[in-house]
Formats: sequence, C-alpha cells, structure tokens
Amino acid sequence: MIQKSTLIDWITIYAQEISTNKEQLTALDAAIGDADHGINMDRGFTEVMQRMPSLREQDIGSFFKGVGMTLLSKVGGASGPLYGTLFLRMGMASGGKEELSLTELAAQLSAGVDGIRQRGSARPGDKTMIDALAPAIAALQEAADAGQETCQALEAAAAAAEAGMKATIPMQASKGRASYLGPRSIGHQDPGATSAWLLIKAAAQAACSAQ
Amino acid sequence: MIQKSTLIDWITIYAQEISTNKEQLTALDAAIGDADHGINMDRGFTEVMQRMPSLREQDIGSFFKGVGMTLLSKVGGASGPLYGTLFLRMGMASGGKEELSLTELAAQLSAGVDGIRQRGSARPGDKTMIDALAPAIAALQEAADAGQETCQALEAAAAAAEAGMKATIPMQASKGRASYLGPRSIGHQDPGATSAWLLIKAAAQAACSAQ
Amino acid sequence: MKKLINAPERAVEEALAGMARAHGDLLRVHFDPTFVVRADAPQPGKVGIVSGGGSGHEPMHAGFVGAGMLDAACPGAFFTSPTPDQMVAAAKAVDGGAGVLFIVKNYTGDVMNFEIAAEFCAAEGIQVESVIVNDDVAVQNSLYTAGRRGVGTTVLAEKICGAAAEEGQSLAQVAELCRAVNGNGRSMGMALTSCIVPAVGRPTFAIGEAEMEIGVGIHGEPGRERMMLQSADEITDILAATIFDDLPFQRGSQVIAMVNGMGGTPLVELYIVFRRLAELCDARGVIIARNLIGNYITSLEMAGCSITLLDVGDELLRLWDAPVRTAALHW
Amino acid sequence: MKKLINAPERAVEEALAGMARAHGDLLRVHFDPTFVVRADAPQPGKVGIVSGGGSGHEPMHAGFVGAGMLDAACPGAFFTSPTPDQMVAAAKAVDGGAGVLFIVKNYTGDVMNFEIAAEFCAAEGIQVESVIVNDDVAVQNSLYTAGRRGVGTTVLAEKICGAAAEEGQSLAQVAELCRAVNGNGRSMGMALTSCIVPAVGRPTFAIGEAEMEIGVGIHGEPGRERMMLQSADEITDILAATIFDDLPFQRGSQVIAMVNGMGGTPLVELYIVFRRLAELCDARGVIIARNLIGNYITSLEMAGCSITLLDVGDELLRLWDAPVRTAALHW
Ligand SMILES: Nc1ncnc2c1ncn2[C@@H]1O[C@H](COP(=O)(O)OP(=O)(O)O)[C@@H](O)[C@H]1O
Ligand SMILES: Nc1ncnc2c1ncn2[C@@H]1O[C@H](COP(=O)(O)OP(=O)(O)O)[C@@H](O)[C@H]1O
Ligand SMILES: [Mg+2]
Ligand SMILES: [Mg+2]
Ligand SMILES: [Mg+2]
Ligand SMILES: [Mg+2]
Repeated sequence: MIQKSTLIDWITIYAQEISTNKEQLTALDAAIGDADHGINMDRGFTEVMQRMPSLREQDIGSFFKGVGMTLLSKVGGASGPLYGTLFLRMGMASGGKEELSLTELAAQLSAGVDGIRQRGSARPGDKTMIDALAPAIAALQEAADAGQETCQALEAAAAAAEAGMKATIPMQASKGRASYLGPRSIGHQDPGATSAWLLIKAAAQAACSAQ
Repeated sequence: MIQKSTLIDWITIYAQEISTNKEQLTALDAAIGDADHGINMDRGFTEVMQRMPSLREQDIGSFFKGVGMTLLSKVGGASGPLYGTLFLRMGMASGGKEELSLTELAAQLSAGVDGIRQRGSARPGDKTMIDALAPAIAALQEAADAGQETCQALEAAAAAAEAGMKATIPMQASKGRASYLGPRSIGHQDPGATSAWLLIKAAAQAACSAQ
Repeated sequence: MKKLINAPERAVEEALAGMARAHGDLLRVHFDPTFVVRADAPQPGKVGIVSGGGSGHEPMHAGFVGAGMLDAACPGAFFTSPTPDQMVAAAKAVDGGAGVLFIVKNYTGDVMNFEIAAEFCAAEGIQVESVIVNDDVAVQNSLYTAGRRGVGTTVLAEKICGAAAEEGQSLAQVAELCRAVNGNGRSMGMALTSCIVPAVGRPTFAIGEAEMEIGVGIHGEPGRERMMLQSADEITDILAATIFDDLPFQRGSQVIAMVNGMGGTPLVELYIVFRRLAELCDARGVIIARNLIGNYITSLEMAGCSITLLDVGDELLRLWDAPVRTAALHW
Repeated sequence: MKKLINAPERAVEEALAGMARAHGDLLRVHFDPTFVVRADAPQPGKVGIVSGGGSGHEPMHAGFVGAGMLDAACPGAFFTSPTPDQMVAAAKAVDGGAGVLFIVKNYTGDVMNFEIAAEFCAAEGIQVESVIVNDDVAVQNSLYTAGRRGVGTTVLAEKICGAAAEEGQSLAQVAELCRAVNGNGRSMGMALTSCIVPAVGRPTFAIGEAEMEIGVGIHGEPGRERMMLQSADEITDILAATIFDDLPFQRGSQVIAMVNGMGGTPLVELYIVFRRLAELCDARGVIIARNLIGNYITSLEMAGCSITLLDVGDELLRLWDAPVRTAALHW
C-alpha cells in the first residue's frame, strides 16, 4: 500500500523539482510560448508547500483537493486549471482514504488526466502535457495490472513520461500558445510535458525511497 | 575689393563644408548637447542653397539678409537665431552694395558678432561660437588695419577662429545646453565654435581663390 | 533588465496599489484574491462587466474600470491568466442582480480559468455569460491551433459593451453585442523589439537590429513572419492588407480604427502609422468614423504597434460615443 | 535604429498629418510654416495660448491643442526649437484681439526663437507676453548655466493657463498665473536607456546595462549623476528628495503630482513609482490633490520617468478641474 506520507513526499519532492527546474521550464516556454511556465508552476507549488502544514493533516482525498484548489488559485495560465483539475479529480476519487493501493493510485491519476483532457480538449500528438501524461498512465496501469511493485511501476511510468516528453520535440503544436507558431513549434520540447514528466518522476522517487 | 560673387562663393563653400561635416558637428553636439547641431545647420544651408538662384540676384545687403532670414526660419535651436542674427546684421550694414572693402567686411562681421552676443549674452570663455568668432574678428580687423590682402587677412582670421575653437576644449560651458553638464562639459570641443571656424575658413577659401 | 520595479514578484501588486491611490474616485483594488472594481459597484439592476488577463498589457484591463466600461478587472501575474477565485470574487462584487458578462481573450489559460470561474459562479447562483474575443488575424484560425488570439478588439468591445450595460441592456443583449463586436473586429500587430517578463529577466525572443516580427502576439509570441525591417508605410500596408483580406470591409462602411502602441513605441510613430492607415482606408472607400491612437493594449516595453479595425453601424458608434470615465479612457 | 518611420526628415510632418487626420474635430495643422491650431481659432476676446518646442516629446505640445488648453503649438524638428516664423504665424492665427501668451521652456534655442518671434509680433501689432518655464531641479540654477530647463511643469501650466484663458482672463492675468505655476512647480527626471534622434540614428548617450542617469533632460542631456541602477522605490526617493529639498512644500499643502513616462517605459512601472511617491508625500503631510500618470512630456523612446510636483491652492485646482478637450488630455 502507498501511505499518505509517501504522497506528501511526492508533492514535496515535486515542489523542489519545480523550484530547481524553474528556469529551464521557463526557457522552454520562452521558445514556443510566453516564458512563464516555470514561474507559474513554482508560484503554485511554493504556495502548496506553505499550506502543507495544514494540508498534511487531511485525508488523501482532501489533501489532493487542497493541492488542486491551491494550484487553481495560484498558478493561472493554462497549466493552473490543468494541474489544478488533475489534483481535484484525484481528490474526488480518494475521499476519506489514508492509504492507496497502486491500482487505486493508477485509477485516480487516470481520472485526473481525463479531467485535463476534458478541460483542455487536447489529444495525444497535440504537443502538450498530455503527451507525457497519457503514456505514463498507460505504463502505470500496465505495470499495476502485471502486479509490479509501486516503485518499479512508477519508474516505468516515469520512463514512459520521459519518452512522451521527448516525443513532443518533433511535434507541431495544435493546442495552447505554441500552436500559434505552426511549423515553427517543431524542434522544441513542450514545457508542460516537461513539468508532467517531473511530476511522475517525483512520484517514483517518493515511492522508491519509501520502500 | 571683395566682389559679391566672392561672398556668394563663401556661402556656397560653407554650405558644402556644413554638409561634409554634418556628422562630425552632430557628434560633437551629442557629447555635450542634444546631437543636432550638424543636422540643424545643414537643414538651414540646404535651404539657403535652394534659394540661392534668387538670392544671388540681390545686392549684398539683401543677399545677407536673405541668408539670415532663411537661417532664422529653417535652423531652429540655438544656432538658428544666432547665425540668423549674424547675417541679418551684416545685411543691415551693407544695404545696396555690390562690393565691399576688407574694412567694410570686417566691420560687418563685427556687427554680426555683436548681434550674436546681444541675442545670446554669451561672453568669451563661455564655451560657445563666440570663442571662435571673437578672436577671428579681432584678427581680421587687425589684419585689415595693417593693410593686409583680403586672402591673408581672412586666413589669419580663420587661424584665430581655429585656435579659439580648440580653446573651447578645456572650458566649462556656462551658456547653452552644454552648461547643464557643469564640469562634465570640460574636455569636449564646442560644436558651435566648430561651425563658426568652418564659416571663417570658408570665407578665407572663397577670398583666396578669387585672387 | 532595466525596469522601474522593486521586485518582479511584487510588481503587479505595487502597481495596483499605485492605481488604487491614484484613482480612488474611480476604482477600488481588492487583494487576495486580486481584482479591481468600480468604486460604486455593484450597480443595482445593471449588468456587471468583468474582464481580466495577464498583467503587462496596461492600461488594459484595470485602466478600463469605471463608469461606462468595466465593472471589474482581474489582473494575473505578468502575461499569465488570472485565476478562477479572482474572477468569482470580482463577479460577486459587481453583480447587481442583472448578471455578469465575462469578456475573455482567447488564450487557452484565460479561457479555461474563466470557464472554471463561470462554473463556480453558476454553482453560487450568479448568472454569468462569457464571450471570447478572438480577433487576431495573425493566427490562422484552424483545427490545428488554439484559435485566434484576443487582442485589440477587446478594448473596443469593453467600451461598447460597457456603454450598453450602463444604459440598462440585459445580460443577453450585452453578450450578443459583445459577440457582434468580436465578429466585426480584426487586429494585427508587429514588434520591433522584444519585451522582458520581469520574473524572467531576459528578452522573450531574440530579434536582430534589422529585423521585425510581423503578427506578434501581445505576450511576445512569435508571429507570422520574421522580416527585414521596413518603413512605417510598408509595415502599415502589411498589417492593414492582412486585416482587409480577412474581413471584407465594404466600400462606404464605417470603422473605428485603433493604432495601438505596444508599450515602447513613442506616440509620434503611431501617428505616422495612422496617417498611412487613413490613406489605405480612403483608397478602399472605408470611412474612419472614430479613431483611438495610443498605448491601450501593450506588451510591457515592447516596441511595435498593432492595428484594429472594427466595422460599426450607427448604433455601435452611439455606444462608442457614450460617456466613459476610467483611468485610461475618459470622455 | 528601429522606428516606425519612413524617413527621419519626413517623420515630424507625417506624424502631424496623422494628427490632423485623427483629430479634425479638435485641431488643424498648417504646414510651411508648421503649426497646429485649435479647430475653432481664433476665439474672439480670448487670450491665445501658444507653446512649442522641438518634436519628440509627444503628446506635448500638439496633443494639448484644443478647448481649455493650447490655442496653438509650434513643433520644431526632433529636439530642435521651432523657428520664429512658425510662432508668428501661430500667434496671428490665434489672436482673438486679447493678445497672445507664449509659454516657453527654458532652453537657449527656444528662448531666443520665441524672443525673436515676440519682437516680430510686436512689430506687427500683436500683443504678446512670454513666460519661461524653468522647473527642472536637476540643473543647478546659477550664473554658470543657461538656467534650469523647462520640463514637466510646462504641461500643468498649459492646462491651468488654458482654463484661465477660456474663462476670459486677461493676458496680464494669464501671464501672471503662468509665472505663479512655474514658481510653484518642480520636476526631476531619470533615464534607464537613451533615446535615438531619427536623423542621428545612434543613441544620444551610452549607458551601461546596470546604470541609470539621474536628472536627465528631455533631450537626453546628461543629468546630475550616473548611478548604478536601483529599485523603483529608491529611484523615487532620489527624485522626490531633490524636489522637496528645492521647494519646501509645507505640511498640509496640496499638490498636483505628475509621474511622467519618458516614452519607452510602460504604464505599469509608472504606477509603481506613483505608489512610492504617494507614500513619501504622506510622510511629509503633503496632500496629493490631483495626479497625472502617463506619457505626457517624453523623450522619444527613452525609458525612464520624471516626477513633477506643483503646489496648488484651491484656485489652481479649480482651473485644473475645468473642462479640457485635447487629443491627450480630455475631461
Ligand atoms: N489545451 C491544452 N491541453 C493540455 N495541455 C495544455 C493545453 N494548452 C496548453 N497546455 C500545456 O500548458 C503548457 C503551458 O503552460 P503555461 O506556460 O503555464 O501556461 P500559458 O500557456 O498560459 O502561459 C504547455 O506547454 C502545454 O503543455
Ligand atoms: N547663448 C549662446 N550664445 C552663443 N552661442 C550659443 C549660445 N548657446 C548656445 N550657443 C551655441 O550653439 C551651439 C549649439 O547649437 P545647436 O545644437 O544647433 O542648438 P541647440 O543647443 O538648441 O540644440 C553651441 O555649441 C554653442 O556654440
Ligand atoms: Mg506560458
Ligand atoms: Mg544641439
Ligand atoms: Mg502565460
Ligand atoms: Mg537642439
């Protein structure tokens, strides 16, 4: 089972990763967007960490919802509603719980990513965070179905996210700000796919050190 | 005697000199003023040359007045009223004439420079065109009194103007835009003194080739 | 980065504090969540008009808050859409019982945040209509993009809808009017230099000393084409031709023409562009009924300009001419 | 040099043509000699107010031509004083029999050209009074300088004197008022970047990426001091302290406070400066009765700002509040 503390670690590690990679995410966004993705995400997760003392006291459902509402009210831009929706949906699916099975986590992440797809109506290949998240969820579910350990399953998911992120490089964007560039968006890695990969990687890291 | 054609040559050569040195005069003004002296003077003398076909038909008095009025209405800035006044005053002192003695020219230039001093109330040492013009007039009158040839007299005047111009370099400006700089104006050659030297030099050139 | 700021992360808040101090007769500024609201809001029985978007486009939107234009503006971080909680709080503050219109520029972030806000408002019983402005002809409107961006027409829509709301039109009417304005307005911009987002500290894009970006977005998004710098007349020709190609303004039709500065371009240059634009309109028999020349929807300190043409009938002109009392537009 | 112009030597003329086209209801533009005049000039029995100076400071002065402010403006070449023939023609065009006031900024060129114009007018029987504005505290006022430069107070003087003339005050009264405004107004500016004079094509001064020029003139004249770049609050403190040192604004006195952009600085930054200025005034018990924040007296595309404080009584406030209808100021 995945303990609540592991999920708190996940968010804590991710907040740290975002802070560390703030410049790089912003630079990626400067190339095909408006140079704020790292700043946006960091603003949101700085606030999440500030609220952490009270958030960590809640059950997993309320914890995720709290993270989602914080992102929704602090990030803005495209990534705010999208990452906000991800966590809100995860929270809805895990109300009252204090621990999760890998299958449950996979199902909730999947519900969260569905939420992103509904809100932003991006499909795989549109050069968005979906291109990292969708293969990650698929890999996670496959690993969970195959009965793998949480750590290995999330590492597989992170590897899939990384591949998905890299696959955005040759894509032409058709959603978000990068789509304005048309063919000029080709050759650049999507910033949202990059922050999405960091998210799954942070989950793997949290799970593997909890082992 | 100095023929009207020599005076026309003077203005023609000077207009050419201004055009050639436009950039340099402007650069001098950029250092201690507002980077327009060459542009201002060139705008004025381009117009003088455009009006030359009709100006050249007049007597010397009207010719100088025409030059003065053109400068007054086309140059603007500080140099417009000052050079305009110079020529207007020269014109007033030479009404109806078709040729001038060297003494007459010296007297008229002196009247013109007095006009500049009245209009701008600059004194020698203030780092203005006066620092080139005043010694030039003094040298010219001295040479005229000594009975020198027009060419040599004006060459002496030009040499005095050049020395006066160079003497502006160590001066601290107390008139015009450069005065705002206080001690920071030291070490730069005054643009107006430079255009004034060119004026006297052009007179010498016109007189010497008329010999 | 050379800016008159104290710290990138405090700049928006401090500027709003300055606005609050300067324009206490017109507006109030609320923090956490951040929104700017008409001093006399809510107006009972009047449709409330709320807009918002990233900061860095001043005077838009906070400079348009006041009688006859916006009831509230929600400023986000620089170039970043504001968040739903700001919009919900603004909607509550301006709802006078006749409902609230959200005027939203078509950027993925703005659209989604306003969408979520509208859902929250609906849940709280506030009647909300949203209109998305998407007038930027630089962007090919196709299945393969997020659609056209909302730019200059937003300013004109906010003024015109503000007048309609002020005279008591219903939410449905004002929303319909806003859609009509959007349908008849087209814009195109260009940049000579890049802006610098304060938190980034470096130019958003690199551009050569002899280059310009045609079709640039108001966040410094790359445009249609990178070209060699041309004369003001040639640039105006390019911008206007793209607009005219897109919406066939008829001979004899009236327009409101806006020549907008991007923030770093002096007014004298905008008048040179307007002069040419007027010649082009003359040549097509398009009548410039009204004009607006200046910095209205900017991109920080970017040098460049945009042109907006809005096809108007007499009714829209009447609403345009109606009194407005805001920090940036006042007649 | 990146500018929206066609040719440096045609830029002023083309911008004026644009203004004529845009603001036909307010003004007319006359060329050769060049001046901009109120559409309804001359106003019989009203004192005519004429100002002018080099171009490149837009909206000053042509943007201030209209009812309640200037009757005419004489624009020179960029940063170059206009010429007497322009001023004489403008004076003739606006003289309604009550005489003409020349509002002159204290630059050697402006002063001499207006002086010659006044002599010509006198010779032609037009009654002229001239008032020289010299409010720039950056310049040490001494025997060893051309005196203080005329900067921001000019804008306020033109508005206030325009109102006085509009209500029928005599030439002597309006001139006296103008001198009083000048006596009670002080300004100080700073630059983050240089401007580029179109005909020159290079920056007027070189300035490092981490430097600023304190006390800069509106023609890019070097100021008091070259300093390392500081925060908006520190910069405001420096500018305001110099002004407060110069004119002892009393506790309880009322001021009109202007935070003016130099042309390339976005509005959002000016509000940050205003916020700090208001704090400083609060600390001294000086009451900001009115404010003006934006680009009013610019220096082409220079980035930077200036602060102007004008000590006003109720009478000056009344004149400030009087209606004005120009391209740049309108209430
Ligand atoms: N419609 C969408 N669906 C999913 N992801 C999207 C969509 N639009 C944009 N994104 C993601 O958002 C990222 C940009 O986020 P951010 O820079 O924070 O917002 P903004 O584009 O508003 O500045 C993109 O890199 C992309 O991955
Ligand atoms: N009061 C004055 N008397 C004489 N010459 C002056 C005076 N003020 C300025 N000048 C001269 O004018 C020159 C500057 O002319 P110009 O650049 O054309 O005008 P502006 O200073 O108005 O831009 C200075 O270099 C100086 O020689
Ligand atoms: Mg972005
Ligand atoms: Mg000069
Ligand atoms: Mg953004
Ligand atoms: Mg000059």
